[in-house]
Amino acid sequence: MTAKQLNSILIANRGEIALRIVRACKELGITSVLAYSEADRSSLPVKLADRAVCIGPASASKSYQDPRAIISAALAFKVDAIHPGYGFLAENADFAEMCETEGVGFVGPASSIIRNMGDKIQAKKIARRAGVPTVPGSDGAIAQHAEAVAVANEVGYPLLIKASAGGGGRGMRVVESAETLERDLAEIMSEAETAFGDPAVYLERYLTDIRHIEIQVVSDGESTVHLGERDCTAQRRNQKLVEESPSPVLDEELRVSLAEAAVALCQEVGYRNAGTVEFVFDNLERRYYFIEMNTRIQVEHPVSEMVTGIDLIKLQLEIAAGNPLPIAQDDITIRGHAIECRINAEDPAQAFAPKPGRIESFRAPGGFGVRLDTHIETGYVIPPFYDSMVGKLIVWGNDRDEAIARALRALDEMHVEGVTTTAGFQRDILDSATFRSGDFNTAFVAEFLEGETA
Amino acid sequence: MTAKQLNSILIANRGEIALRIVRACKELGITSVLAYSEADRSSLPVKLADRAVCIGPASASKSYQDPRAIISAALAFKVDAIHPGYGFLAENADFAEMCETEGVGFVGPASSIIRNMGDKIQAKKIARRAGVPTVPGSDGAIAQHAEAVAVANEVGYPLLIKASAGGGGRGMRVVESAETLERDLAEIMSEAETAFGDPAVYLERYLTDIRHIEIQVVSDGESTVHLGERDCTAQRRNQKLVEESPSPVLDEELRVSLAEAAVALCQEVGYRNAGTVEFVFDNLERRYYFIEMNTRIQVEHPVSEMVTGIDLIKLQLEIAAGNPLPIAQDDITIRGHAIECRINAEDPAQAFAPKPGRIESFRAPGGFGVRLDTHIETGYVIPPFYDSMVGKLIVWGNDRDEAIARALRALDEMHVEGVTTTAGFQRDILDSATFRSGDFNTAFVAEFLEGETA
Amino acid sequence: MALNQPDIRELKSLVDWVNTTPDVRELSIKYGDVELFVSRNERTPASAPVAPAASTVPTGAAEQSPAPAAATAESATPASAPTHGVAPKPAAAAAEDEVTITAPMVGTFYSAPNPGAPAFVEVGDRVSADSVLCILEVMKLMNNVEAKVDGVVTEILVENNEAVEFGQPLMVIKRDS
Amino acid sequence: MALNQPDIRELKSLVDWVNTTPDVRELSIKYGDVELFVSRNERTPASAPVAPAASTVPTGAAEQSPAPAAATAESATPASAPTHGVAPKPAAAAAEDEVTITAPMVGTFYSAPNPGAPAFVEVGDRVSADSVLCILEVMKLMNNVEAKVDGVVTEILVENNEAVEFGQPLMVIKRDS
Repeated sequence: MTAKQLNSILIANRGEIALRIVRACKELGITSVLAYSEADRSSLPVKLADRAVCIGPASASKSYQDPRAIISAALAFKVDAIHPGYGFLAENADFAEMCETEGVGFVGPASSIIRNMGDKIQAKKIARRAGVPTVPGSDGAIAQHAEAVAVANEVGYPLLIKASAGGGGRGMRVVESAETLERDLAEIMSEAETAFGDPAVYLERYLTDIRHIEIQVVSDGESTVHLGERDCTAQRRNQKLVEESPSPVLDEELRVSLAEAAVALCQEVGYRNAGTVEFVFDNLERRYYFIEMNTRIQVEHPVSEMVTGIDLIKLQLEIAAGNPLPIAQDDITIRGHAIECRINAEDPAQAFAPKPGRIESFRAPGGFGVRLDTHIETGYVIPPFYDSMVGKLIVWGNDRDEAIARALRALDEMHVEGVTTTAGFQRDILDSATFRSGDFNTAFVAEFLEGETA
Repeated sequence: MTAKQLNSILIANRGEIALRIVRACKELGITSVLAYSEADRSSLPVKLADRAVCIGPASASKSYQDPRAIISAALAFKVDAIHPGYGFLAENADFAEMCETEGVGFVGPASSIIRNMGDKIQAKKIARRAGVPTVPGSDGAIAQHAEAVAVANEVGYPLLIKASAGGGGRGMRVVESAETLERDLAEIMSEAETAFGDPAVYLERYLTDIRHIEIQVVSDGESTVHLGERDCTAQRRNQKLVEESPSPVLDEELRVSLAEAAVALCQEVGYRNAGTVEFVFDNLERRYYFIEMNTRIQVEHPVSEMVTGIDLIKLQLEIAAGNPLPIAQDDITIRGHAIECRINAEDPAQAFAPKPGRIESFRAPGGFGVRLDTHIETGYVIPPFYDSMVGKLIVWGNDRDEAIARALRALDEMHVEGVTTTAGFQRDILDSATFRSGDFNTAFVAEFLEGETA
Repeated sequence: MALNQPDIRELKSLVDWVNTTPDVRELSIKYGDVELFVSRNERTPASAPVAPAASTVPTGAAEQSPAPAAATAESATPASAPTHGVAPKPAAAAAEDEVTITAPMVGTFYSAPNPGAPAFVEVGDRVSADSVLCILEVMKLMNNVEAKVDGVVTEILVENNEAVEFGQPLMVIKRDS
Repeated sequence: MALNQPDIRELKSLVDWVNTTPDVRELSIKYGDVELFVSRNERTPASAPVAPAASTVPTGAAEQSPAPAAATAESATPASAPTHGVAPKPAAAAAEDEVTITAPMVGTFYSAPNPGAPAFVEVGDRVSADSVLCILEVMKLMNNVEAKVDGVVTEILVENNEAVEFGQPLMVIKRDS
């Protein structure tokens, strides 16, 4: 038992993460007050929360994303703190600041940290200050040709030139080697001058064969622990599909190095909350580079919970109550392998179009090593106002092979009628030789989909 | 991957354990052929097995308990082995022997081991030979008064005198101390002579303040590993209700000693299968005594799976395939705490009368650390022919307190409509100060029930 | 007004959702420059009438814009405030001439302008459309809730100082016929 | 016949089970010296007629006692064997005068007395009640399956040497009218 505990919190979210937080509250004896929109009135989290408060109409901008509605609910219903979950207001620095001003607790870091980490250039600067490698590139925009050439040769190849005033893919070029650099640079800069009236460019190493690896951290403002990495390389259009821990490509040295980098970053800013430090991992050079930090709980946090046994939501609530971290790094060991599959109400055959509708019948998979975090149940109507994720299947196995076998078994077992989901698609991904090999990069899912239609 | 694998097995059971075995087969790529009775035609295990074969009518004696039907199905459908689950034919030495004769594999030990361990006196002899402590008592029936007095003083007090020819509670007496021994002994022996025509008595230490603690073992015929203990002290009328691991009362020295005793017993007989060595633990003297060995998988096996991460059904199947144990004792570590609650379709308010019927609506609990092994689903009709257990809730937590909190949360979350279950009763047990304290004995549940009605 | 295919598909899915969800009675959506208002009859399970509506259709959502004037917690005069949604009383017994005043936002209900002052209205009071019925405090901003109809207050459903949800019934007014 | 309270309660729960389970059409129970036979009309969902029946009611279960005579796998002459259940063909199209011969036990179906020998019956063959239709091997015990009715074999539903489940339809016989 820890010294301090929140008496009650307002959960300013919906769906599976709202339910996840309700569950943690129940286990801790914290009163959960769930803020919900009219569209979620008959949802499972509303049924299971200790108390539920309607905060606005279906539209997220007038409910889950309305800082006034959320804070007003927190004040009127006298909770100790607001848990924002993920998405919506979870990384909104202004909202966090309003909480600070209004004297409402916020389960997250100080607004200034959210603001700094939300600014990609600022975050990169902090990372460098903490000695964390970032993707090699120019420190800022360069308007002089000669300076650009000098920096470019430092950054290395392939090199991405981005017009400072460009955007949406315009004014970008990849330079494969030093041979064509000067000509390419001159062309891009003069094009940018013509098109945007500004010749300045950013330079950055162009990485293609990459994986997405992130470190789960928890800090209390004084000290930081990490819960190992999650590998989120299987993505479709930058949306994570499958996450796993440990990563199938890291060796022990890299694993330690990545984790230490993430911890150093947290220590640099005096971070306070659970958080995720995201890296790209260059398969060829086997080097990692910081890309951003998420200052909230993430969708894929259960993967780390399954291999460490540590309940991250409970840790968030303990820290928000003002307690020091109840665990040290030595208390944390990684056991086995965990895989998460996000299940969306989407139709893979229709370009993953969202498929809201009524769940006529639902049966959860069960048994050893299977965890399902979902808010759906038989009779539930998926509203069309929010994102299409209807649940997360998380499996644990002694090793990656067992985890994959278990995930396939559980996906087969799960029974959803009335709504099309991506469960079958996830099954195909996991069952593919490429996924099984562990040897792929962020292009894997796109290539897999091409292969299927070819 | 291990060298040998079964291609297909016949699952000669029903309910949650049939589903449990189907799941393990799926993960191993073994074809599961489920033998079912007509009453189970639309059950979930039948739906999820690779193949299902009707073997007889509802009556267990003509289906699940009919060796001929089971073996005939195994032969006709050409499986490599039969998994008997628990109950029914799982510890039937004659059935195992028939399998041996017919050349059908049996997921279990040799019939001779089942037979020896099924004979309590024989099992006790083997235990003593292996150096495992048994409840102190006479080696057999004693007909001479003087000899009985001598043995009684060796056994110690309180002492139970049982007329050899008695039974059902007749011809039994507890002797509290040596003072009354000679008189009590004389009375009982003369009563027995009069009533049964035989004065012979058994003598045994009378233990009252006891816990039930068992060791999960797995042996391949050559070597044995253990997966720690399960504490099954919370029982109602000798039916286990709640099982947990680790035991809240063992210290490290006792824990090791118990486990070593269980391993020694297995090694003594060259045991081959998963198995359970059961002990009574005397709270007062803090000593343990062997009572029996179960030569099959047990209902409560998931408790050990949750703290070790080891899939016991898969190990059974590996051993049945002829592989040596793929793990050594050093590979096994206990993490955290697991608790299992058996959920029965019974009404605690009606003296736990079975309540078969239709499940109008069912929603499984979910989230971190929650495992549900059940064959029920919405629309399932619980047949009245078999036992009333409809599922097992198994929770894992970092410590016992977290596991209890999680179990309560999950019991609250579970939603069963149409049939009365013991979930609420289980909740009351777990939430009681006595259970939380960990300090109780086998009389706990009976006392709890008396307290409730008082 | 320019609706393309995906827009129409999304609108259709919204209407489908309303039709399959038992507890949605009214829905208003502003989608670009199109406003859609769907209202479902409470008793008859017939399909919902769907009418593309101009902004003249009084949707509750459109009226919930925050008050432009700022006010502090101490301000004695409540700021000019957003109006509230007027909806038929959800209770089965609600007569046709009764309107239920619901909370336009989650917040704290005050029955009087100041602590200790007499309540704005009591049961039996006659009110006109512009009568202030109560105040809703939303993050220290005091919002007047007006009657919007002429009639007599027949029920006050919440206590002074009570936290209220969005859409929670506050009072019932019997409208003049 | 002595039924006490718990017995009656248990019997009632059995009957309830039959009433709530959609796929049970017939149920027979022997309980002490009482036999209960419940049969449900396939088409009409009316409540099942419940009739306490004497042992003269031919229940399938009572007939499935193992054959007393032992037989080895090599035995050319099949042992005298248990009779089989005779049930109306479960298929919707089954005519009233057709009876489906089902497997009385799980085992292996043989259409002929020996490998290579001609089949006991072919489609179109006329059979009498004591005609042997096939053999079911149950743990090396060869069990004759007899027609039990006079008629003509209209369908043979399983292949020689096929594994069959308990209750699996084996043949259809058009009964003489």
